[in-house]
Amino acid sequence: GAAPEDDASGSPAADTDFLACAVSDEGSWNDKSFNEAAYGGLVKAEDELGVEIQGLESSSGEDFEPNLTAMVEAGCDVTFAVGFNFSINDVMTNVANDNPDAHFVWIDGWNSGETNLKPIQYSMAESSFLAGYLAAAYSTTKTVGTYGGMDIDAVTVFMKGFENGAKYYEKETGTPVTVVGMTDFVGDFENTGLAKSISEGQLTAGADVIFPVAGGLFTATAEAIRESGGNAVMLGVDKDIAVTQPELADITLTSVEKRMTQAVFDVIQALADGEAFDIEPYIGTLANDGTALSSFGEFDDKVSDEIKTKLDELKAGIIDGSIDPLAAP
Amino acid sequence: MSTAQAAPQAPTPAEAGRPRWNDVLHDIAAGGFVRTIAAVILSLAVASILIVFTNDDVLGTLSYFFSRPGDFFVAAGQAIGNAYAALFRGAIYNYTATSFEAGIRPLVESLRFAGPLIAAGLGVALTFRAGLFNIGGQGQLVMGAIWSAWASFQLHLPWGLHLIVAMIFGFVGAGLWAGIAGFLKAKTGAHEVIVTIMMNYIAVSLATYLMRTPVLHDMDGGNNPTTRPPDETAVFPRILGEGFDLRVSFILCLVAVIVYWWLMERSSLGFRLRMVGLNPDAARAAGVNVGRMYITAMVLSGLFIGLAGINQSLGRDGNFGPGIDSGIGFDAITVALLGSSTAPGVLLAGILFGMFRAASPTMQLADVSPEILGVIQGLIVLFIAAPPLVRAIFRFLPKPREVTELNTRSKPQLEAKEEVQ
Amino acid sequence: MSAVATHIEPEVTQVASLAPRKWRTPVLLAIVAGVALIAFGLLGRDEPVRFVWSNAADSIVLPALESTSRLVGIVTGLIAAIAAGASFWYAANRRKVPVWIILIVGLAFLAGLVAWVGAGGNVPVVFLLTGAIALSTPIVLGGLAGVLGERVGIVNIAIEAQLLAGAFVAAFVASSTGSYLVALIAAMVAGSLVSVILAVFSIRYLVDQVVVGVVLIGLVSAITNFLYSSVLSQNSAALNNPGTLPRIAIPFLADIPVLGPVVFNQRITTYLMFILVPLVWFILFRTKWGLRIRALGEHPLAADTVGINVNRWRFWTVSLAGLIAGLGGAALTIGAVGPFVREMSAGQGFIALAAVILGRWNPWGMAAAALLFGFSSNFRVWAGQAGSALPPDLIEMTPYVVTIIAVAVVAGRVIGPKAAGKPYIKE
Amino acid sequence: MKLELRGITKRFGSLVANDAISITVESGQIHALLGENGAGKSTLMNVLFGLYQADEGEILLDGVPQHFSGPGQAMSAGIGMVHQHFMLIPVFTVAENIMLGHEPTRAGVINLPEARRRVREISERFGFHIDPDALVEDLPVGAQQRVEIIKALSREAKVLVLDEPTAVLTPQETDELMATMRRLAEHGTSIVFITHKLREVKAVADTITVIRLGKVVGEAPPSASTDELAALMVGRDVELTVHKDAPKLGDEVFVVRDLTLFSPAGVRQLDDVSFSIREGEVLAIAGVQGNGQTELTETIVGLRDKARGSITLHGKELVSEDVRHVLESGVGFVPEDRTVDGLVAEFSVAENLMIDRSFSGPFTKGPSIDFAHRDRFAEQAITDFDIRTPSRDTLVGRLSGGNQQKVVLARELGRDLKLLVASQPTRGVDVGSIEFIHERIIAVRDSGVPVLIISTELDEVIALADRIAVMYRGAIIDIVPADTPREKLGRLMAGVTE
Ligand SMILES: Nc1ncnc2c1ncn2[C@@H]1O[C@H](COP(=O)(O)OP(=O)(O)OP(=O)(O)O)[C@@H](O)[C@H]1O
Ligand SMILES: Nc1ncnc2c1ncn2[C@@H]1O[C@H](COP(=O)(O)OP(=O)(O)OP(=O)(O)O)[C@@H](O)[C@H]1O
Ligand SMILES: [Mg+2]
Ligand SMILES: [Mg+2]
Repeated sequence: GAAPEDDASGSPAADTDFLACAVSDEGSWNDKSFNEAAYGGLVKAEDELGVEIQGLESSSGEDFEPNLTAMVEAGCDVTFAVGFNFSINDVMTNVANDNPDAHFVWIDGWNSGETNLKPIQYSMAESSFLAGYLAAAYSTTKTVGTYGGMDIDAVTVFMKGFENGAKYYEKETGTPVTVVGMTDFVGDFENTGLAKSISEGQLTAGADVIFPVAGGLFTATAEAIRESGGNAVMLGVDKDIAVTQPELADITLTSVEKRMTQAVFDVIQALADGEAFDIEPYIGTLANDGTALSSFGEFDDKVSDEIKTKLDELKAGIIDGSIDPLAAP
Repeated sequence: MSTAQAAPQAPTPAEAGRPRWNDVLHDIAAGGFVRTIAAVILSLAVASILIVFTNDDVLGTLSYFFSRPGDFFVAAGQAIGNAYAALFRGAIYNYTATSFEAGIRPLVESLRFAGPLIAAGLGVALTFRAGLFNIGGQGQLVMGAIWSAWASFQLHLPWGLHLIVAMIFGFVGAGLWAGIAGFLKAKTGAHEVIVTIMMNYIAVSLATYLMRTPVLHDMDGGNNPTTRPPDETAVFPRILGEGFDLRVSFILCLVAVIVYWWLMERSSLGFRLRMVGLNPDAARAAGVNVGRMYITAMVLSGLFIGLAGINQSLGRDGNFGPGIDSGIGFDAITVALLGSSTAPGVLLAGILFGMFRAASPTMQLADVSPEILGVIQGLIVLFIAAPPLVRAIFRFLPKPREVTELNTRSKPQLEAKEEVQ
Repeated sequence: MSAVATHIEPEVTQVASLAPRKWRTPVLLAIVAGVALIAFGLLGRDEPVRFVWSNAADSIVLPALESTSRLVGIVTGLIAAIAAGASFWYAANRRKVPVWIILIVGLAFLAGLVAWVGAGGNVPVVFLLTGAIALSTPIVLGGLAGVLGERVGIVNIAIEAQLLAGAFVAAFVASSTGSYLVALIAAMVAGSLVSVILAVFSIRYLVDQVVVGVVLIGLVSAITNFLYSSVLSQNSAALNNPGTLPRIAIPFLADIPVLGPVVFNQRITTYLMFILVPLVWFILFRTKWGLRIRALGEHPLAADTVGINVNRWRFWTVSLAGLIAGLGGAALTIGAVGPFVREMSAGQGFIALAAVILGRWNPWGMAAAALLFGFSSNFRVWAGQAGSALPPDLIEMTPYVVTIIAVAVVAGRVIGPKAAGKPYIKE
Repeated sequence: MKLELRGITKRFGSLVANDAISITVESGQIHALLGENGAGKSTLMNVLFGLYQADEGEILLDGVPQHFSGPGQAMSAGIGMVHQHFMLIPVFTVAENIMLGHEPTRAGVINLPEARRRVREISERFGFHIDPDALVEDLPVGAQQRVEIIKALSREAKVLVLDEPTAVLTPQETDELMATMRRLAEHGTSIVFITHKLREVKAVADTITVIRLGKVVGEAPPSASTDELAALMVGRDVELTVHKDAPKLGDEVFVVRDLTLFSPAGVRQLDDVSFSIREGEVLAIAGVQGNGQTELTETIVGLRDKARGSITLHGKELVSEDVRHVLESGVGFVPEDRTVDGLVAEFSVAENLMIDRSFSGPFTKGPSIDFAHRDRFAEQAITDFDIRTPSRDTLVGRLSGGNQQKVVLARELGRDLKLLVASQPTRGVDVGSIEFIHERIIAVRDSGVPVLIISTELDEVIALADRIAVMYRGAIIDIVPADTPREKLGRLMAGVTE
């Protein structure tokens, strides 16, 4: 079977062990991005803590509720729901209220009064802001590009932070920076051809740093960059692409990490250790390292110390609130 | 006297009226029922192989197969047993549940999923009968859903009336959307396959756009494209109480089956639709306006699919997003084909597909990945649709009493092709 | 008497002076020209626009054409209007409006539109055209399989499945063997395998061709998803990292401005497309195999009565056509972006199906339809980037709306191979 | 080449189409096969040609047993066949149709000039005039039939099967074809000739075999009288001439004035056609196929909607009406090709008997169909018109051609008529049924209905008509009395007006 069902030996009756479960967004655990990052936390917990894990993939929004209910019936000690989409039709709220004894963690979600629902949220604009600044600083053409898979908050928050970061650079240095692609969306997370065309369009428009916020479609951008033959680079999202896709390390400047793997793992570890379930929202920020820029990898020596220092300053500014990554500078 | 019955043993007209029992039995055995069962058995057999060889436990035993082959067979048996037990538990009756109510929930869930599949399947089936191929289920469903949704929260009407008005909106939206393809076909000859494919994409984009604007969206509720939740007065009530999510819309889907049956088998309009589907030239010569029938067929198809969309939008208390179709529009094609475009066939095929959808979580928990489930579904359809193959494997099944015609149509098309550049 | 009578030839082609004139095409052209002249020209924005023909790195750099969008709109609008006027002359004389006139109006309209959208910025001509070809390559290759299939009487709904299978296999084989040649062959075999299933079930087991097609789409997408999850993504660096086929620049030709980068600096998949479209056309319409294939799609019984083995021919034609569709799949991965992504065919098989019909089951027509689709997809990308006022959700519709307009206005009533979709059963 | 069929049996399900049929055709002989519709003639020939596999029996050529698993093998053994239903591909040119299966090629590329040359050569040799580059679908049916014949001849068959080749030919064409057959026979070709026209059989055949109910019921020399042959075929005595009384003419109720029609391609198909028919009168239109008859009938019923001129029935203008309203105003229409325009093959007999009355009237009950009425009507029609069908629920596509034709007639005559338009009413129908159909048409006339008959069959025209109009190139060039000599009619059909 696929990795998700690794230890699903079909008898979820084992109450003695801790059972951690997750239900995917409309997508698979191997989306190279969002779902994969979350599921990674379960796998890590299985490897390191020896807990049992169980995953259910949803093929459409209609599957959310049955999948969550199935997890409750399977006796999961905690169930992760991955993605804001669980808000549609109030699925998360209803399932949580209907099963007061079960424990749920909702990634990118929120708590509207449920007693058994812990939200995990991320301030992705913070790290994207840094990425935007870095991109603008790194760019020789002073044109940077970004595009999204779909025009949804979970995507546009990255793009917005990125744009603001780049504009911050412009304001600070007085060098005009062009951000292209704020309205570029593929329309799905599958059409590699279109994603490549969008990337090529941005390269043609002079962009030499591209920030694709489109799940697995970054491979299309990578190819567009390679084909252009220039020195353009891209930025990853969710996971550190330079690590997960080592073959792309040479064009990946850095990645805007959404460290769900760790957050998920931490929740499981706490519960498995016998701590009580709490509904305190976990908010991943630059401050708590829930989100961050990856290391620069192969680009470490191409990013000047000056910029690195500047990024640290900005980070501090964001943490202390003096810079609002969501406000245009 | 002259006679056309070349065979002396052919029945005279008088005795032909009465069915003969051996023929009836023969037809049952050769036709639908036994063969369908055989096809399901066959596909489950093939599926078992897939389940065994994608199961991690089983694969684990393969590494030492030659030292302890027994393990393999035990594990394989377990994998298959678990998978089908899960199928049964997930789609029909959960025997591990503590109460009957919980036990029967899977069956209710199957029916809940089946409802829109049946309605949309009928819509696609109708176009097949009229000689058209409506691939546009997705777009029509989305239109039915957003039009009814609009009425469900933008209009504020008393209980009962509101639901009916919202439904009418849904029917109008889906019917009009489908009608465009019929209209273009009738007036310009545009091939409905192209138009409906394109209209799917357009419908989703349009719906997404509207789900960002105040038309459908609650502008205080974030920027993700969603509708607003319907007013309570416009939501289908539950049939079996709060414990089950089966709603009155399911009954409407069953009513749709009867309506479809009446329309296609009994009504004169259905007679004309079928006539156009089988021989448009003869239909035209018999006074039927073929173009008008194409429009009618598409609009009617849109109404059935619209019911599926209404079921999706008003069969819930909350909002929805552009993914509301969730594959129903496409599965409807398979349902229609599997049900050979007849009312009872579509009903059964819809329920079968509903069961697969309902069983997906339990099957996944039993280590059958959703992809394998998809493969099993495909195999069942293929085997049911391939009587000669099933007969070749189960040799005891009799051949149907089919005769085939060597009929050719040599006359050029009645309507001279318009040359267009 | 009989001497007289046997020489009667019922005359069907007498041209009468009273035959009605047909104004449909000229009127349509006039409308198009009018829109171009008024919307892009007279009412257009008067902002500078630069048509950029070359990259700075090209060996021959053409200077960019600088003008204002309104001027371009007026000039192209006038050109279109003159051509449309000429079409009225043809109609008035009861002659068919020649294709080149339609082409002129279409291209003039396009140029005006592009200048209108690009007002205030650059029009990257090479990007627009290269992207169009790149986006249409898988569609054209899939469409060729569709054309061949329907011509021989087998409706192939499963182009989507063939593209997906080819894409998967090409990425996987190229990554694991390191050989693009092997990968291309494997992708073609994969596409053909899908065809073989289609052929066997529809010919041998008489399953409705559309049913098999629909089922195959489901099956192949399930199988590739499964293998992607359980195999490729476990070790993507080794198993899903094929890179892309090298670009082959044809000496000298590749240096021609605009045409060079668009046509003569492509990958083998694209060159194969350039070769296969005319080749398939030639086979269909100039060789005996083509004659037989077309006969089978129109009237298989008639073909049978002259000794053509209907089902054998159908089987082989469809199976070989599958090779081309598999190549189309390879064009998605190693011919474009490299790695495989779940369901990356993203409906392009259906677009190919539409192109087959829009192109009237003719390889050239199909390729033109696919190119139109590719161009409008790419156009919407550029229009979005050039700062169109429309919201992205609506811009996304462009290629689909264009296709509907094309089929409704231009293509009109099309009648495909009559026997397509029907199994051949003798007894 | 000598052909022997020994004990051929062919079953379709429980139906025995050929029951141990044995026939011998000597080298150079023209052997006629007679038999009513559905007797099994075409089936037998399809077995010979390898399209069907016999359940029992064997085929011998010059004494050597043959096994044909497909037409390809039959053809290479020297058998050629002109099929009852055209085996032509409408969208192909004449040359393409003729060369299909044995294309002249260079490295697989078709040698078109060579193919054209072959077509011209054969058509000249046999006195046909066919443009090799014409599209078959643009050709009139008669010309298509000639293409079929050229196709068979081009393979230089030693045994030639002609299954009702004369059904759509003019008398002159038929004469020409029979001369061709004789010429071929003289060169040693054995010919099996199937027709329903006894006159032709007597004119050309060397021997005659009669088949009934799938069995050989007798052989006869060509000298046998037509009455004898008819009786042998049908199993009873048949009346071969139509008895009709002098017409009781009423008012001129059906009037066509200055009717002109252009095809979408701008070709003039009807040229100022004017005529009128009185109550109780049969006007028959004679003419070579393709001279506008099809267009005329289709314009009358509203299938062609861009005609200029006027058509009135009892004073009501029909030109701008759609088909439905034309039919509802009492026009009965028998289309020339029943399989295309007259019947829905996959509908049952009962359903086909109501296809043009589904909007309102006795077959409907509100929005629903009145099934009781439909079935009653069907039973009545089956009895009245002697439709040979296992049941009213049998699919029409499974009936023999003659019985299919009876279904169309039963439908069109089975209601109150104000005008009957019948095109080729007896095409492909056996003598017994022709007699019956003609009687029915005359009965309609005698009930005071104007009748318009279009037929390429001069016998039929002469038998039914009270007046004869001759069409040539879309125009009516003359309207003559019914007793006009055949020769004069033949000249008129060729466009010769004195
Ligand atoms: N020739 C035709 N072919 C197909 N449908 C038709 C035709 N004529 C009418 N209909 C449709 O059948 C339905 C019922 O028709 P009804 O008998 O009420 O028409 P009607 O009022 O007689 O029509 P009209 O006004 O065109 O004469 C209507 O939906 C109408 O559109
Ligand atoms: N493919 C078939 N399947 C089933 N029954 C068939 C098939 N072909 C012919 N028959 C039946 O076999 C019988 C003989 O048909 P056949 O076509 O040989 O008649 P025929 O003598 O040629 O008649 P006609 O003069 O009308 O052409 C008929 O009852 C016909 O319905
Ligand atoms: Mg016959
Ligand atoms: Mg009326």
